[in-house]
Amino acid sequence: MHTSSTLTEHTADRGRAGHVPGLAHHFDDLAQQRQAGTLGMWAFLITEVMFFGGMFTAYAYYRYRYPAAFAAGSAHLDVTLGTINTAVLIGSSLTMVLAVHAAQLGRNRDIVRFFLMTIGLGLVFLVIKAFEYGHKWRDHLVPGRHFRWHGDGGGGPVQLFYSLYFAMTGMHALHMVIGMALIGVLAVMAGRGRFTPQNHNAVENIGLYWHFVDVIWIFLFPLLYLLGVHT
Amino acid sequence: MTTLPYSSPPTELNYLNVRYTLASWLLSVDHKRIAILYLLTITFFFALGGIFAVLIRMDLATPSPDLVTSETYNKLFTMHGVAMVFFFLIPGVPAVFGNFLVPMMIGARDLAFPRLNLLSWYIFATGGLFTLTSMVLGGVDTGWTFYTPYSSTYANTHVISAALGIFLTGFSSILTGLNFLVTIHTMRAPGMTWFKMPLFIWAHYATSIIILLGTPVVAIAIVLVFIERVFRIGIFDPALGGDPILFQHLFWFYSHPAVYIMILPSMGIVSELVTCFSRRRIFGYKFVAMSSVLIAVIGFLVWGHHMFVSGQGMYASLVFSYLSFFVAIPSAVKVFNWTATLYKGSISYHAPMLYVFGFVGLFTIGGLTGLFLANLGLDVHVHDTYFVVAHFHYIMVGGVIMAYMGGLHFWWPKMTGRLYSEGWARLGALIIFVGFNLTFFPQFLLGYLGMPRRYHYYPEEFQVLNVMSSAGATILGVGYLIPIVYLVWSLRWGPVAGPNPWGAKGLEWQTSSPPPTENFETTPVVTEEPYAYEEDAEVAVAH
Amino acid sequence: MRIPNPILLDFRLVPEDASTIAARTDALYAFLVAVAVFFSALVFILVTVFAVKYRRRPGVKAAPTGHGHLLLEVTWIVIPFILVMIMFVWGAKLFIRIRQPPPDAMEINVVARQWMWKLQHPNGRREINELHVPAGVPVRLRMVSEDVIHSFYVPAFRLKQDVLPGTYMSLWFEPTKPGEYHLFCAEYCGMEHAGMKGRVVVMEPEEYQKWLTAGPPVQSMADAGRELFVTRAGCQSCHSPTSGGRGPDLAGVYGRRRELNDGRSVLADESYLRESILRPDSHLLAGYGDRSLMPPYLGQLSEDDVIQLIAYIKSLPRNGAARADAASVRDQAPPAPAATRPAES
Amino acid sequence: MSLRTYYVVFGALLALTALTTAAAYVHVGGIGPLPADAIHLAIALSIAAVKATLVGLYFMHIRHAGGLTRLFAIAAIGWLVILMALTFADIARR
Ligand code: HEA
Ligand code: HEA
Ligand code: HEC
Ligand code: CUA
Ligand SMILES: [Cu+2]
Repeated sequence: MHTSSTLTEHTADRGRAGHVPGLAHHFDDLAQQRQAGTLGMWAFLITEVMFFGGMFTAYAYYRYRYPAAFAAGSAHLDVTLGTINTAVLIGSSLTMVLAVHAAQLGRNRDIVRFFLMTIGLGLVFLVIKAFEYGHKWRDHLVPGRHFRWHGDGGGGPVQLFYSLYFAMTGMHALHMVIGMALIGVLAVMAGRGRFTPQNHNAVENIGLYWHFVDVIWIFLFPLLYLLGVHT
Repeated sequence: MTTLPYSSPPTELNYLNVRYTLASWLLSVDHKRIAILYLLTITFFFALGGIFAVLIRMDLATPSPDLVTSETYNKLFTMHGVAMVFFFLIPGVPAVFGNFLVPMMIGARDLAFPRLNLLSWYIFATGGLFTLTSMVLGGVDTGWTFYTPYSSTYANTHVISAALGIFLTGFSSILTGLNFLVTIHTMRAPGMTWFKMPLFIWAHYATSIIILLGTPVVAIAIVLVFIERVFRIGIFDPALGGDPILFQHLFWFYSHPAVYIMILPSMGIVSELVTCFSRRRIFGYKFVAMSSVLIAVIGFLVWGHHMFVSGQGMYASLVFSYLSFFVAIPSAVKVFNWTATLYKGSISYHAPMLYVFGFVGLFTIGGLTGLFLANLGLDVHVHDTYFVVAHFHYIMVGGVIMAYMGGLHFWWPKMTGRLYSEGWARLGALIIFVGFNLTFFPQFLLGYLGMPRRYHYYPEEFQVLNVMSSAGATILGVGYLIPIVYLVWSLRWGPVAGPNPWGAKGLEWQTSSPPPTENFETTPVVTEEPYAYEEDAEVAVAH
Repeated sequence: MRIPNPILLDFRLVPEDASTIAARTDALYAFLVAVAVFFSALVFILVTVFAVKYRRRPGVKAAPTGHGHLLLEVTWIVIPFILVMIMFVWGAKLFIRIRQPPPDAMEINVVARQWMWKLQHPNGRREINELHVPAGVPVRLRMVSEDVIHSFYVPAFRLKQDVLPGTYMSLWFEPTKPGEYHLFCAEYCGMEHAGMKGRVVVMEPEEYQKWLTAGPPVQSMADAGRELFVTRAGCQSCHSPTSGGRGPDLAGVYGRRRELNDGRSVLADESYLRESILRPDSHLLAGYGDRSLMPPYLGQLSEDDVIQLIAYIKSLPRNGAARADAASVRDQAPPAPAATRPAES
Repeated sequence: MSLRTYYVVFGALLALTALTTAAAYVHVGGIGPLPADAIHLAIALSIAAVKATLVGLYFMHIRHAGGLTRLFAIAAIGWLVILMALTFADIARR
């Protein structure tokens, strides 16, 4: 769903601009260009909120309607792995914000370092997630024909819980993968020393994006994992 | 009307003649060229949707199922709705005129993200190809509303590729909206404060808000149907305890506001045209501007009016009905302000203005019948009948397409540098108006008499009105062919337009026609309010 | 029904009027048409008059607009606003009436499927794509779909209601005029959607009674339900005074509030009974542990079966004591459930 | 914004994560008409909201951003509320 155009728009147009390096031809100055970039990213994040919002609405509805089934389904998720993953993702947000900080100072080497750390933590998250998915598959908890449920709450609604679990975490993971790919591209650009204190819009925008993905997880974690533990 | 002899093409460099290669079009990041790409693409889909419509009307001329099979009929109205809504009317005004004019009207050199703009066209085209694929493979038969569980479980047509296509155009629409929003916020020419913006810009601003906040929700709804269908993972599946009405909520959360994505930009066109052709400042500028924003916001609170008999709770239906009536008020404000703008104007009957007259009248009828539907007790009877079909065609064909045609004629000289034939254009407008009313007015009566929509065959007592409707559709079809002919003709033989054939006031008219790639030689500085027609000494109009 | 006749004299603008709702809907319609005609005419006339009167003439300039006119703006905000509020209240009142069945309405069951209507009268008589009802008697339809969404629509009654899979929908009407009327499926439901139509036959009450009992004798719905309950579905093995109280006594459950084990309390209406049978875990009764002993019947019973079981459960006397056999064993119910069912009284 | 702020926020986020997990294991009874479930949900969502706010304000720099950015963030939340509230107006009162 994401394109690098949002991020590289301004920078890639260089050369056509007259005297200011990195200024696209249709902007008056770097400040305007930067304002547009930031605003564009925020507007995009609004659409992302609504995109996940549809799933959160479905979740809220079915949970409201089948509380027991949702609690029962949730009890089969691994809280330990979920908690670790939350910490990992928060860690990646920290490294990301440090990368942005480095960009503000124009330290391209640091940007690369923190970007790589962010990607690394993202990978850790995905690997853990993959293990969890694997367990679910083994336990016949992946919705569809394969699904078996012998616990409480009734098979149908529990399957709804798992459908939403996979849809939401899957969509979240997809966002991470795309984010990591974009970070990779920007890391290469940083490696070539492309960012300056005046012009590092792309880094800031990928930062916004990554934090947004983190925020989604901050809500997914309690809603999916913690709902079943106290019952 | 003066007909100039064949004249040589303009010699200065403009966005059309800078380069001629196909690649220079397909890889262009110039908003004007992208607008042309969109124009060609959506015209194709309009023709496609129109052909489906003609087949529908031919079949319905008799009560019996004779022309096509039921399965084919169902595919026809589905593909008609999908092509017209998602691939013609939603991109329609914004992607063509918005793309072309938003930067020019605010005095910018391009949209904020030109590459994103091109990308959005590619995504749109890809989405179109997916949907076309599903049509070529045999079609979809779910209705444009894709209600579950029919779409997710029972339909055995090509739902998946159609859904994917719609998902993609939604994404393309998001990119367009995002581009407008950012452009309008950050790139206005010096002096162009918010309340000096043309109303066309206000309309597009409001539209962008709707696109950004609404489209993602239908995207996820479609994704969920998609995975339900592909992986047999039920999210709306009643067999698992899922609720099909949840799908309807998610669908209409977008698709009601989407009707304002269609109408708001065309209201923007009307504001531009009505002032130019009555040589008057718009009446109640701030009210017209703010009503666009209000429509956008209130439009998000009323989606449940499509679900009064769906099993939605009574309490919610009451709330949705109540709120629906509020949307009528800003729409009324617009209609009355346009009318008041005519008062004591200096009105000319050029083709764009004829379309404006058509718009105002037909939108009023369409909108007022919307109130019948928003009315709880009455909707129980007319829901899912031809009354609804008539309502929305009055607004979408009688309203949006009228304004679209008006805009096309108005900005044709700007886009192509040529004047079209005014006489033919007036004739075309007239035929369209007559054909339109004959096609769709009888459908109001049919609807109240109880003829359900999406019916391939029907009881005989409905035939008279159906025949009238089918006859009207023929006239309407001819009406749409006429402009295609003379507009194409004008490309080569039309008189040269000059920068400002209408003596219009928008910034887009202060540059040559067709405009140069960078739009303006120097960034314009805005000092006047928009529509300052009254300061003109005498009117000089080309025709 | 009218003979189809393409002559204009026969041209009707409203369908026949055959229910207590129809005239009300038509009155509301008339009001809306009046408002719509008024405003359309206003706009048409103003536009035409201005267009003609102020058409462009050489040497005549447009008068300046000035900066709007607040009083005018307020006027055309307030007047439509008042009108739409009238519309809302009127429509809402009618809607509430449409949604509230009189308590004594006669009940008929409707099962929709691609592409037919199956109807069953309380005495067990079944019909397909035809519905016979007595004039002057309120009728409530209990409707459910076996597959996709359909919609039960009778234009002459001005009524329609979507019929969903998985939940009961209800629709009530009181026919006023004997005759035959169209029955349509109004929600698109697949290939033969247009063919999913039938007739509603409104009869004089006596004729209806005759019609009901004509034809081969049939088992009433409640009887059929009892048979299922006892034999094929095997509910009896738990829900009977002799089953040792494995399941609750179902007499008088219908229409009561039930306390659930997650702390909620719900009204035991038909949808509740349906859910309890097909998906017992979805609302577990308080006091019966965390998991229902009762097997889910989803997929085992058809919608028709469930409707009959419900008819049976509803036919059980409300007061448990009235049922001789039940009364004698009532105190043998296990103490746990009894103690945690305070709402039952 | 200073590096120190970032580390402090990071620490707070980790602490809140631990807190929310721990809170889920604490046995609470219902309060008044609210069942225990609802209380757990309220606690979990409040903590998540605090975490999201921290990320938004400090990592995403809303604290130092212009009014427009804030407006965007609020609009997103507002529309999500519209979607959920009106959907629940239906399903909670069918
Ligand atoms: C561009 C498209 C468009 C627009 C702008 C509208 C505008 C409106 N629509 Fe429409 N509508 C559709 C497209 C559109 N609609 C479509 C496609 C469907 C069918 C979908 C499907 O099921 O396939 C539909 C269906 C639809 C329904 C559901 C019907 C049903 O399925 O049962 C309802 C119900 O409330 C409704 C209401 C309204 C209202 C109140 C407005 C209002 O915004 C109108 C406001 C305008 C006016 C009121 C006129 C101007 C005012 C005056 C001249 C002043 C006088 C005013 C007063 C007295 C108030 N519409
Ligand atoms: C933008 C939206 C739009 C537009 C423009 C139209 C245009 C038309 N529509 Fe459509 N319609 C819908 C949106 C639209 N419709 C929707 C959303 C539905 C609901 C679908 C559903 O139920 O799922 C619907 C349903 C619908 C029905 C109901 C079907 C049913 O319920 O069974 C009917 C029936 O008469 C109909 C008729 C027409 C007609 C006669 C036109 C005419 O205006 C068309 C006129 C156009 C032409 C005749 C083409 C002109 C010719 C050319 C442009 C040249 C082509 C040639 C070449 C150069 C190659 N439409
Ligand atoms: C194996 C035992 C068993 C069988 C067989 C069984 N039930 Fe039940 N039923 C129970 C138990 C235990 C409960 C209470 C727990 C619950 O709510 O699920 C119950 C609850 C119910 C309720 C909710 C009653 C209330 O008081 O609100 C209904 C209705 C019901 N059953 C109907 C049926 C019908 C109809 C059948 C046959 C088709 C059936 N049951 C078969 C054990 C059974
Ligand atoms: Cu059944 Cu349409
Ligand atoms: Cu709507």
